[in-house]
Amino acid sequence: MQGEVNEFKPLIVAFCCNWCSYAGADLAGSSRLSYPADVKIIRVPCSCRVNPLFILRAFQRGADGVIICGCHPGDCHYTTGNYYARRRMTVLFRLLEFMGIDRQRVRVEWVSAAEGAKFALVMNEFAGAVKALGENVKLGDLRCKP
Amino acid sequence: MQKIGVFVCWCGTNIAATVDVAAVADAMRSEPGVVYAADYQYMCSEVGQQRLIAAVREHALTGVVICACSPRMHEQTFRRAAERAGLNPYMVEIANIREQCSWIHKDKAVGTPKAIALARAAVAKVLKNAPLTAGESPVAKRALVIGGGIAGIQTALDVAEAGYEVDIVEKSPTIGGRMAQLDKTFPTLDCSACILTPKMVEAAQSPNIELLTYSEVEKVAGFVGNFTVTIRKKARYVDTNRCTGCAECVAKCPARKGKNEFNMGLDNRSAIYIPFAQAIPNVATIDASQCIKLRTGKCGICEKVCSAGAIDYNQRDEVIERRYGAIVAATGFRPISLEKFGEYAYQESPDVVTSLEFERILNAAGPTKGQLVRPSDGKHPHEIVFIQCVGSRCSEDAGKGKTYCSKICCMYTAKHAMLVREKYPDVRVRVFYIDVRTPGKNFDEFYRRAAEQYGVEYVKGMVGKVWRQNGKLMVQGSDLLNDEQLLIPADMVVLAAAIEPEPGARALATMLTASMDTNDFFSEAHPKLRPVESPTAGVFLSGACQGPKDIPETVAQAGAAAIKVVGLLSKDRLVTNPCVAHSNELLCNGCSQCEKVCPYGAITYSEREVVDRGVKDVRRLASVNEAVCRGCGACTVACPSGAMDLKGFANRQIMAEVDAICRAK
Amino acid sequence: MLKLHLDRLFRIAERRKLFAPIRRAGVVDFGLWEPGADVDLETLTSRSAKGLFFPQSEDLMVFQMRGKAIEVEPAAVPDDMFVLFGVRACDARSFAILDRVFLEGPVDTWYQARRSAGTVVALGCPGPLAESCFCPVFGIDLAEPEGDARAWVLDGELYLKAMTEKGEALLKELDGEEVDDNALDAAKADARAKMAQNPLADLDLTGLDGDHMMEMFNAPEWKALSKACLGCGACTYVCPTCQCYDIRDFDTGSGIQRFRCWDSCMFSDFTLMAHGNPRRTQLERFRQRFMHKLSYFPANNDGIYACVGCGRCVGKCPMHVNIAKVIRALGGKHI
Amino acid sequence: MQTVAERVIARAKELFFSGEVRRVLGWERGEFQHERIPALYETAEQLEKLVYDEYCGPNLSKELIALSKLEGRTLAILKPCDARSLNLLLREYRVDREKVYILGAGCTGMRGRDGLLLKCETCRGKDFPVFDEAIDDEECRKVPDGDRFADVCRIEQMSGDERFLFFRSELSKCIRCNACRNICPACSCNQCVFDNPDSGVSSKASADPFEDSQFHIVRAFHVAGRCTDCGECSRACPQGIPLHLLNRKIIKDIGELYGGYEAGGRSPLIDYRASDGEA
Repeated sequence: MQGEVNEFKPLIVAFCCNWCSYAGADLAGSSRLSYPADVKIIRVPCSCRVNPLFILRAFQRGADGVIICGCHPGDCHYTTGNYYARRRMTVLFRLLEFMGIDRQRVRVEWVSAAEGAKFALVMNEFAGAVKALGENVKLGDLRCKP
Repeated sequence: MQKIGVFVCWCGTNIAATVDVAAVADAMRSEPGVVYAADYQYMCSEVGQQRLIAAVREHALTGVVICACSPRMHEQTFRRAAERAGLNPYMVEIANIREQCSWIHKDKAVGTPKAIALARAAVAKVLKNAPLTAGESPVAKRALVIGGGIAGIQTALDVAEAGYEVDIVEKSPTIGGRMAQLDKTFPTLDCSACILTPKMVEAAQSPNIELLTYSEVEKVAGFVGNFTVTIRKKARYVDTNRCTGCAECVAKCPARKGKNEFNMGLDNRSAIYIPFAQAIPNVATIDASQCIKLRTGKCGICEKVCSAGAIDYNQRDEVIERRYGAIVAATGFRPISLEKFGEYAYQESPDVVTSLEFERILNAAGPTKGQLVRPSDGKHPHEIVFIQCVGSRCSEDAGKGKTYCSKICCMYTAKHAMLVREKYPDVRVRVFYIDVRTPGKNFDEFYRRAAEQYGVEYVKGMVGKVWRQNGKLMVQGSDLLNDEQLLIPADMVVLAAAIEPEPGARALATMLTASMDTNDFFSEAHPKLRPVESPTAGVFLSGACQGPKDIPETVAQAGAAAIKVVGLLSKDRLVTNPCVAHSNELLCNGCSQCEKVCPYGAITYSEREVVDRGVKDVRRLASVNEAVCRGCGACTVACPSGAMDLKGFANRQIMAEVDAICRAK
Repeated sequence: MLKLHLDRLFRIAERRKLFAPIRRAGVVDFGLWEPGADVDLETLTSRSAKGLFFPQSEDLMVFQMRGKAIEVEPAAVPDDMFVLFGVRACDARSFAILDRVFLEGPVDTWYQARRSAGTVVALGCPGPLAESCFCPVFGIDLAEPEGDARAWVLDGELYLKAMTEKGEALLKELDGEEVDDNALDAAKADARAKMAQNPLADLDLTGLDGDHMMEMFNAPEWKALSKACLGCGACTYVCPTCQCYDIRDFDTGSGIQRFRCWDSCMFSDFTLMAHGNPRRTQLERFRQRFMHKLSYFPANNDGIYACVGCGRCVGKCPMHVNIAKVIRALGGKHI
Repeated sequence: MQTVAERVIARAKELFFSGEVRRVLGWERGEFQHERIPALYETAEQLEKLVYDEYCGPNLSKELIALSKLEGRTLAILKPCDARSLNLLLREYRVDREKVYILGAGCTGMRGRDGLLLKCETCRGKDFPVFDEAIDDEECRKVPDGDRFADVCRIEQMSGDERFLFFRSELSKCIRCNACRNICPACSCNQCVFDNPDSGVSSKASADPFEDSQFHIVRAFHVAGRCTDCGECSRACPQGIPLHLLNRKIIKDIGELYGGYEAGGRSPLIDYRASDGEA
């Protein structure tokens, strides 16, 4: 891997809800299920805590993909949080796509605490998709380039 | 200026094998705000914690980052350690470099840079952390149970048993509820009254239980541990302390046109009445809408015949206010109205009855003294058709009925069929069903007994139409198994009407800010893990108000609700989670978006004066009840102005994490 | 006076940056000329030309983080030479006003650098470009714009006259035929005549100056005048003479970028201080803007008004409140 | 329209002189033929200047946030689209209904310097969701049959890069004057996140194209499910940016996904269904 010097390494920010998806990530870890180091996880209490500003912020700062993971609909620790998140993100993602931002750079996935395998799978898949898209230039901020 | 200490754990080789822990510590030393960084084999060990404590004291650390395993493992451990060192426990952040790094990456070339990135994010976050202190609120050591059916009674008994005071509010004149109307119970066929009435008596006699019958909840304020509830005790026009329940007045009352609710309106009762013989409290109640004296001022017979002088025509409703620590909803169910099901001729023929009406007909204390006769002519029926799923399992576009399965119908229909065949072997009994559902201890055996031993004929199929024809009820249905159309001349038709929540429940749910599903059943806090709690802290659910249930299930849930109540009342003070939402009143618009998404009703609004940039203004402002908020953060995104923020997961903190992670690129 | 075909002028883009009124996404603004650019000389640019010397946002310095160390790196002073073509008489006059603000000590390094790097080729108007034009009210001759060189376009031909050394230098780079200065007199007279007919040409400034400051300030008309004001910055940001700016820091993740950007006295957070806002109501903020242009500025600058009658604010205000209404209400015999 | 306008003005004066209302919010003539300026009339003499005609484009609803804090009732002359906006402000407790007398004024489409206003080409309808009394006629009830989503659909047909270039070139014209925000009846925050230094995203100028995108994306998202499509953002923009396209895209999506909404009801973004589709 690290042999290829100028290989594009995407930066992926993953917002994971504390009760399901973050636990799912832990399970992926304790099951030694690997996924790219490009994925960096930020813990939030619930998927409904994710503000569109955070997503834009990530892209501004150089992220190439942003994924939001929450409990499966119906299983939200707070009963309704992921339902709100689902609507918000649906509307936001469609708007971004409308403005020409690659749809595949953003994603919502429901991962339960038992789905360590799914978590790893999703992250591998998403990282692959984002890598294929290449660097995010459309929503980047030149001032934040190193 | 913050002073951050970073501690990198090896977790033996769990982390150290694929992450260069020393390099991580080293990288952290050059992070802004970090004044101390070290690595150690096992941070969670007592020695490790001591190192943490020592460093906090020695370097006067204001914040700590632990690079170790998942916070779900040891966040509490390290928070307590920090507290022991005199640091606010919420000034601790964990970088999960085991589950999220060392365990999923093969070598240090990959693991170390990622660990550094995660550590950076944690440092960036803790730099924006603020000390948080958990709030406390007192607990009123009294519970309120709303609904005096078997669910409410059982919950109250268990709570009382545990030594706490509990009130039962029941809107009808007596407790007992639906179970009191039942003749026998499946699958044991023991008499319902025989097992219920002792519990009713027990409830009445318990020193810890106060029965507020013929009363309704009018207003609920406050929050978990501190509810203030307004209750209206409706006027009975009878002094309950004097009334002996001798029923002399009932016998003499000239107004006898009132529909007898207890017998599902199959017969009439007098204006002054006692719902049934074992009613508790066993006192008379005057139905103002029927009473001649109250309507016209004439009559007054009951007053004359009452030797106890208990009649009081001038009695008024009484409104009382009480404080409770916990509230249990046990409002129960009722059969749905069948007006939309004209095909079964329920409105046209008195011989088409619902199962609950049939229950009364079979009951020795019922309108027919337990004789199985046709309501229309009092004749003995020879052919009875039972129709199941009337209004249950309807498709959404049917425009009538319920989509759910009412759960209890299969069993009570088997019970009715069996009872009929047992007492009157001459009666032919057929049951039309879609599926027979008998999950439950001894349920299927019971059903098979009905079919195999008692000769109840089960017909898989739907009934299309029922109509009256020369004294008979023509039942047209299909027998799917034999693939034939049946036309049955029946004497009686019994409809297993779907059950639905009591209509009052919706209003109550609103008062309690407890959410309901689309069918007006109370929603549970978690469908699997918190089935007897409502999402609103301090409000619990008992019995069929949460979903269709039979008696054993109801009693079980009632007990579970009781233990939740007891668990709550056993505390003197409630410690609240400090990671809750908070509204900046200078930014708040009072638009109520946050209030609408809050699943706990934790957000309230009030008009307050603010000074914004030197300008005085009176505004409608949100405030969060920290005892009720659970910290999901739904409100923070619903709020466009950013007035709502979440302590511990504040906008600035999360953005700082994002920035730090992206900086690593 | 030099006569040449317009395209000839664009050739200097090979040697120097050339900025001209260019139509992009339906809006005409000054932009960098490139082959194929849609140059539009008939329309008044949406924004004024001031951005060429005083951009809406420009970096002042960077505080670069190197681990815990901080290095201060001042932003480079812009010095690449450019030509600004197509500036109208109104905008051309605005430079003189901005010069008073930025060059009469303390000198604004960045503004000064851009001024000396830029050569202004002002363009005479064939008449008012919009019904909202009123430059004559401020003694501006739309036919004889100020600048390093004056230009006119007549029947697709470009006429150039150098006014300064910079102008001379520029003209030397262009080859065209010498023509008599009076060749355009008829056209100029015609343009002035047309302008005289413009609806706002009769605005009367009598009583609006530094000497009537208090009467103006206390005039009851402000209440009605400012009623509809949204407190947006549209007027300010299209104005050729508004020169207020804010200095802000941007966290790049690896350091702090300190930049300045236009600000508007119409904004509720303009000059916001710890104690609150010195002008708490929109009335005060609205009054401030026009008092500054019509009274405070002349009071401190030999009677020169800080308005050049370009009329952009008149056309742009979504609520149709503007300086013309203010002059109508307070000017003339009124005070 | 002519007679409707006369009736509206007459009625406004009647209500003012009867003492029913303390003041009248309407329009007055501006410098030019097409200019009508929102004006507040508090005396009989001022009221003579009240005008209502086919140039009264500006949406007056937001003015009522401040006016409903004054003593006594304010009469507001509202077009159907303005009334829709007020309905939102009422639902969000920004305006005190008791303090406002809504005189619904029929409208045949408003004009500006360049003719019929863009927002009027695809009018949302001529009914008044909230009013005390409405004055209109047959002509005023005719709704133009323009498809308000036509432009959105056209853009949806473009390739991703085309869409990006389109919006980048449009948004790059933005000068951050905040006219769109300040005039928007759904943008009623006391302090906008973009004006709040503590929000972490405040910015006065778009120093980088990202900030243009961020400002308009976030603004569109904040008014999502609340936007009344009054079209004022695009009308107000001094740079002619078709900002309404972002809002209409969201309105269109919400319509397709969640069955639409009418400002005044519950916003679909603070609501949900278990059966909602996935993002």
